[in-house]
Amino acid sequence: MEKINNILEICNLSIAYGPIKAVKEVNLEINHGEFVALIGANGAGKSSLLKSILGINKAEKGSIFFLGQDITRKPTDKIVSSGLSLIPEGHVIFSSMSVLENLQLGAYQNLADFEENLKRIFDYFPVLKDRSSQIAGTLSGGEQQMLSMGRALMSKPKLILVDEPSLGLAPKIVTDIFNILTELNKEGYAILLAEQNAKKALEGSHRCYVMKTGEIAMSGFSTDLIDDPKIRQAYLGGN
Amino acid sequence: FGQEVKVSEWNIPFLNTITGPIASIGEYMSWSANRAAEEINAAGGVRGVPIKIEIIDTGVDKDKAMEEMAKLVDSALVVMGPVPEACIMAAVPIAVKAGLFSMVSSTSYEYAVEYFPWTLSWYPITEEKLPPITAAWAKLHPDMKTVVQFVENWAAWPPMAEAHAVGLESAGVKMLSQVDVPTDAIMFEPLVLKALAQKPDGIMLTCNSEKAAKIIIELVKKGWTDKSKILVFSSADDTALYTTGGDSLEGISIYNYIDLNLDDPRWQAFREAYKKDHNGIEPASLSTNYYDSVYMIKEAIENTGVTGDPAKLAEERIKIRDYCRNVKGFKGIQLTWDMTDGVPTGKGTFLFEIENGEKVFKAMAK
Amino acid sequence: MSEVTYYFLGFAGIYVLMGWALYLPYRVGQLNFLIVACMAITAYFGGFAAREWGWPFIVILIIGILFGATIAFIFSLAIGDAPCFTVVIVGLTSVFIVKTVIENWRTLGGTIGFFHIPGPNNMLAIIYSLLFLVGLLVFRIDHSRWGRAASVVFIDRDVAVTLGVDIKKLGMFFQIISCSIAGMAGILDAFLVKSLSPEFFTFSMIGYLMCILFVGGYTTMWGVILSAFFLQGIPLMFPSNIASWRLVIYGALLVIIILLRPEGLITRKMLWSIKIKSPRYITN
Amino acid sequence: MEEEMAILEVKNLCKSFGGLQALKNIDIEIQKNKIHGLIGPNGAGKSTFFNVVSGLYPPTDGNIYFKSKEITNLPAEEITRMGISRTFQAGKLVPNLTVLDNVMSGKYHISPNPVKSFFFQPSQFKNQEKDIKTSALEMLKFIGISDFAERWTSELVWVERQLVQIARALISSPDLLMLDEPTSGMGIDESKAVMDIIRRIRNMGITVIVVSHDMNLIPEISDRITVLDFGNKISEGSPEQIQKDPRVLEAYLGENK
Amino acid sequence: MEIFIAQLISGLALGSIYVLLVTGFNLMLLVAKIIQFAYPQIVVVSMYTCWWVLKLTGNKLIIILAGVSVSIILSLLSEPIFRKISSIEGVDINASFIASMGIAMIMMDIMSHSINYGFPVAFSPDWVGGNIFGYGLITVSKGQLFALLGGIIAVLIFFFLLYHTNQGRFFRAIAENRFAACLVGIPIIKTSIFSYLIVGILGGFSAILFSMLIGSASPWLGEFVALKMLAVSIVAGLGNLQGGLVCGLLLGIIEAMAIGYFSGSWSNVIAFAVMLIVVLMKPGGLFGIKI
Ligand SMILES: Nc1ncnc2c1ncn2[C@@H]1O[C@H](COP(=O)(O)OP(=O)(O)OP(=O)(O)O)[C@@H](O)[C@H]1O
Ligand SMILES: Nc1ncnc2c1ncn2[C@@H]1O[C@H](COP(=O)(O)OP(=O)(O)OP(=O)(O)O)[C@@H](O)[C@H]1O
Ligand SMILES: [Mg+2]
Ligand SMILES: [Mg+2]
Repeated sequence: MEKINNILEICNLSIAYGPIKAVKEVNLEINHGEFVALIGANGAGKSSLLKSILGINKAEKGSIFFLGQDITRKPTDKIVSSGLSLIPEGHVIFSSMSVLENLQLGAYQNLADFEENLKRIFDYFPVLKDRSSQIAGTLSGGEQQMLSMGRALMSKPKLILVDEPSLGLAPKIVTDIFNILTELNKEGYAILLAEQNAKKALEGSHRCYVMKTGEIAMSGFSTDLIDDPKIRQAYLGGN
Repeated sequence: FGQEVKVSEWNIPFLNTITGPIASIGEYMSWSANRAAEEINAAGGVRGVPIKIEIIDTGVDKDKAMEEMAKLVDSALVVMGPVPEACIMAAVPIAVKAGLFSMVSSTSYEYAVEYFPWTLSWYPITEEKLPPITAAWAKLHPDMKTVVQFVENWAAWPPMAEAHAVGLESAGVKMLSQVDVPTDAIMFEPLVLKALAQKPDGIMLTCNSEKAAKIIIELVKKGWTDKSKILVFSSADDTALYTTGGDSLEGISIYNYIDLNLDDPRWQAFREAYKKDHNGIEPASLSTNYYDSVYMIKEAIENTGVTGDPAKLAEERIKIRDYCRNVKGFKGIQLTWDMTDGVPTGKGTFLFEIENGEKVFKAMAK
Repeated sequence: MSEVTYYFLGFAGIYVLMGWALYLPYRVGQLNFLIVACMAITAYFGGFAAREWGWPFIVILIIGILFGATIAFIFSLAIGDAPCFTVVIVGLTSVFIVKTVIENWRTLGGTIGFFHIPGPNNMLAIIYSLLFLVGLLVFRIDHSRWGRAASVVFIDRDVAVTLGVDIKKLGMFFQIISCSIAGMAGILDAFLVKSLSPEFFTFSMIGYLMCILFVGGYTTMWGVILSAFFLQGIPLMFPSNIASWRLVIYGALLVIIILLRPEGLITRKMLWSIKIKSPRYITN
Repeated sequence: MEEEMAILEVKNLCKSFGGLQALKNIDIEIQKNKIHGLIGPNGAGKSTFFNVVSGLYPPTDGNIYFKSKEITNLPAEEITRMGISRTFQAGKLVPNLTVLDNVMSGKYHISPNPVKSFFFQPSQFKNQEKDIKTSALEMLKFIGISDFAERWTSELVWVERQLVQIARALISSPDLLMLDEPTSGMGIDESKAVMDIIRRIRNMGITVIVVSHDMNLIPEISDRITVLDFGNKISEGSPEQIQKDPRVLEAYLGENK
Repeated sequence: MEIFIAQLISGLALGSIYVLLVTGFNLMLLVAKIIQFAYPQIVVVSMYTCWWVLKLTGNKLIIILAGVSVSIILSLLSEPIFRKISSIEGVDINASFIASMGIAMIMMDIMSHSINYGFPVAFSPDWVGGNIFGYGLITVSKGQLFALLGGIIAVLIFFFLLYHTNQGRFFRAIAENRFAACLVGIPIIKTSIFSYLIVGILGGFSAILFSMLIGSASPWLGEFVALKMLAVSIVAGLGNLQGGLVCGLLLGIIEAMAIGYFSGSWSNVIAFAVMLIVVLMKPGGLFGIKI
């Protein structure tokens, strides 16, 4: 009966790029409506893990269950249509298309209430509304990041995987983004957030996994971890 | 000639083009050379030893032709080919340097003459050979006062076109301004329009077979009716003319070097065999050349007592060369002719009209 | 040495030169087919000057190189920093135009061709000493600021500019050197073959050069050497019924290489791993 | 008064893309041998400012002076040669070159011309190459990544790429170094290391302009900070002044009074 | 005047060949960011198929079906090759040029080696069809009309498809950024196979129109037109459909006029020289690059 609570479960997942073992035997689970953070230093393997959930990197070993179904070997489009969405790190956008077209493409799996979704996205990110006919490649770094988020939200996913959303964003926007994520979570979306900014991530999330060189080094409730001296030392900059 | 033959087989290398853009020509050249060899072998070979044609592909690639020729300079008694003009230019100098006689018997005089005496021309000198036949055509059509010539700028065709014009003018025909056919033309309407704008009485086609056929089709579309006043030159008398032209060719004039209906059993056997192996297509104008070449080599070996002894290679190469260059009364499959210092004399040119799909003999020029 | 070896080595050497001529501008991402046009022009110039005016080989060679450089200079004023396919089309159309001009130029033999070019009898020594020199030059360019800058331009022009690279000038340099090499190759070709025909410089030559560059590997200068000898040898290695499919073989090789080893047979990483034996993965 | 000399002077700089004004009448003076912070919300025009100063984009209006010489509308490579180096927000390294070669490629305009040296000074060439290599190695050591020298850049992670970018920009010994978000994507430890590197660069006598969203970094290392918002300069001053400026607090940090 | 009008018509007909080819070629650029240099060869192979089926049966529907399906099959066969070139990070457009050049070499050599002894193949006159309009030398044939209409309609359809429908947006998305396309849940392989299929269909119909317009096919027909197709596409601006239409027709007219009023052996030089000058002055093409 435990299983029913899981929206995502990862068992013994390993990922390798040739000789480099990026992720080693990772176990992770996310419950419905939960906001889970994944923190860790550079190259810890967070991005690799998220990408393999979407089937973009093929897992070497282990399995991934989404809503009780094994999605380890499924193609990405099937995974996306079943309700998963990844906001990747960096600016992954269609740079020669307009902002609006980017958002339209985001609705590939969910064309039904396009207008309504679009309005919601424009509420979250008013800049995008002003820029909606601009060619996406000419947006500023931060604007591109927002576009990338907005596009992922267009498909109304059940679980959102977010990879370093704060990268290159102004503090104000970072705060906004975390507010948006919290709000989305309150609306019932489950969220898995990979983040370097451990402080923000711990503050926003319910539970947290700490990754270190491809392995889960620690996990627990965020409120507990935030007081953990080891965590404070390693990820929150001392006191 | 008391000396004995020192080889168990006469191996005659044939640098041919069986790949690339003119592979279709190479195919029937190989076919006829092999046929000649089979006939000779069936009749007991040459000096009692069978002859073998070794087909070597050069494509239209000069490097390949040179390397293949270079392979032969130490061993071959005589070489047939190369076939494409570019390969002749590149490879024959190597043979010349080594003192090896090469039978480039498909190309026009212009190429062969450059390498005399180490090769021979299969055709008489262009300026002498062609004017009579175009003049003969003009004489058949006394009402033809003006002619437009289509010329494709390729290999030795421009000088041939000039020779055509000389013949026509000598018969009192006025040459209107010539229409150049681009080598890579795919649509012929603009060319035909240019010709028709000059309102000619006759059309002379000096371009490749496929293009000639397409031009004729286009002329018909534009309302040309008097087909016998279209003359196709010999190099275009190739399979592609018929496969492309089809019924539109009915009635046109054509000149070349073989008379399909020649009443000679050897020729008729050749023709039947050729048609059998080529889906019923008639032998092309160039198809007999290497057949004759093989026979000429056979005669040379027999009449000069060549032994094939490697020690006497240089000497015997020269024997063959000198024999072929001045052979007298050579019995070709179509006609009997002489060679004088590498240039044939007494070789005729035939003029035909196509009637009911058959070439009907109209005139001959010697 | 047998005649076959002589011509095989001669052609392979010329194709190595031409391969390098294609390789250099591709360092900045330009496929410069102008080299074939340059080769045709200088070959004809060389043949004509030797036969009609009796000029000595060395003078012809130097003028040929300068000729290539001049043509490239004029064109590169416009396409020094042009994108790849613009350069491609400029090259292709120039080859075509040069070919047509030759075909219609009676003094050069027109479509019939140009025969009996006098000249040095042993071209091999000349070809290979020039090959060595050009090789040194290409090596030096590769291992200099130009080589490194070219790699940056290939990846990102904006970055290159802010490193102080004048992209247009760099492209012009590469095109000029490449066409000079091609000009040299044209002269050598004319004197090796000793006759000329417009049919010698065609589209299939471009295909062949592409094969040489990309099968061998476009990231280092060594791939060209390997594949020029290998590809030139294919028709000699195989029996003639297989060799007659060589265009298919070349085409298939191109496709296979692009699929399996996109950087060609010889890559930088491969050279590096030969040079440095010790394990290079530094784990932190 | 030596101290106060401006190395870069920007007067009334404007840049618009179509209807969008990315920079509006910006005046900035960068003091020599200082670290100048440039902050502002996303899309404020910081990268555009870099692009215009480094010559990638022509300005719509205004003048730029570097070391008292006008560099407005000069080609980018010329500006680099005069001593301005920069990194990119998402700068690309050459994947199939080693880190060392990538860094060496930064030393373009002070290396010899290979063709000229091939023909006229063949013996010197090797030494010159060796010198470049030595200085690249030193640079890697300076940045603290000397054990990367022989790795392929395609294998590096984001943070390592940022460091290589800095090394590449620095090897040409510029007078002014412009860093576009050098610490983005970095953890606390790495940011601290970069902070240290930037300070050491300043100590070498190189003026630095840093764009960053990292509010731990900027106030701590900058001698002076300029804040942009919607292409306007909304504030300028010492870190303390800036952190108290209500406009900055509102527009950038998102703190309401 | 009569001649001029007739030349104009023949120029337009010649131009419509380039338009059809360039449209297919640009389509490949737009849907997959692939330089498909072998595209004309694919068209020629399906012309050969039409010829062969025409010999076997006279049924027009079967001929059209056969021609189109061979073109589709060839287009789909090339898909895995190009898929291999395009990694998740993007497509190496130069690699696609090189690979397709290889494919073109293979197809051309096989045609000249093995099919019909390497002879050109000709279509029967009742397939080609006669003139539907004639006034002196001014004639319009069925093939000319259909090819011109076909070219214009193809440009219109594909322009609409690519820029005004969702499906077209998906195609462009894949060409633009495969990773992002993956993320938004576009089934990459399925969609790109679909896009190759569409290109194949266009190739098949082009083959049928060419067989009526040109009336024959030869192994080297593809090579003759490939260069001009590439040139038109670059002169117009890579990936620019309308530009391709205009420049294709213009090239046809320039060629016809050069032949008509100057010389046939120089007509290509004139056409190429015009394009060379345009490219030298505007390296990005007359109408702008659209990829
Ligand atoms: N495409 C790749 N090829 C080879 N190695 C890779 C590749 N992608 C990632 N790696 C390696 O895998 C390891 C984990 O990388 P990953 O990007 O998942 O880390 P991360 O935790 O997301 O780091 P960051 O905070 O920098 O984003 C790193 O050591 C990296 O070098
Ligand atoms: N080439 C361009 N064409 C059109 N608009 C552009 C172009 N480059 C930048 N912009 C616009 O100019 C504004 C400023 O962009 P810029 O990249 O300078 O911002 P930034 O301050 O660097 O932001 P960030 O911190 O997010 O990187 C943005 O709104 C952007 O959309
Ligand atoms: Mg990551
Ligand atoms: Mg920026």
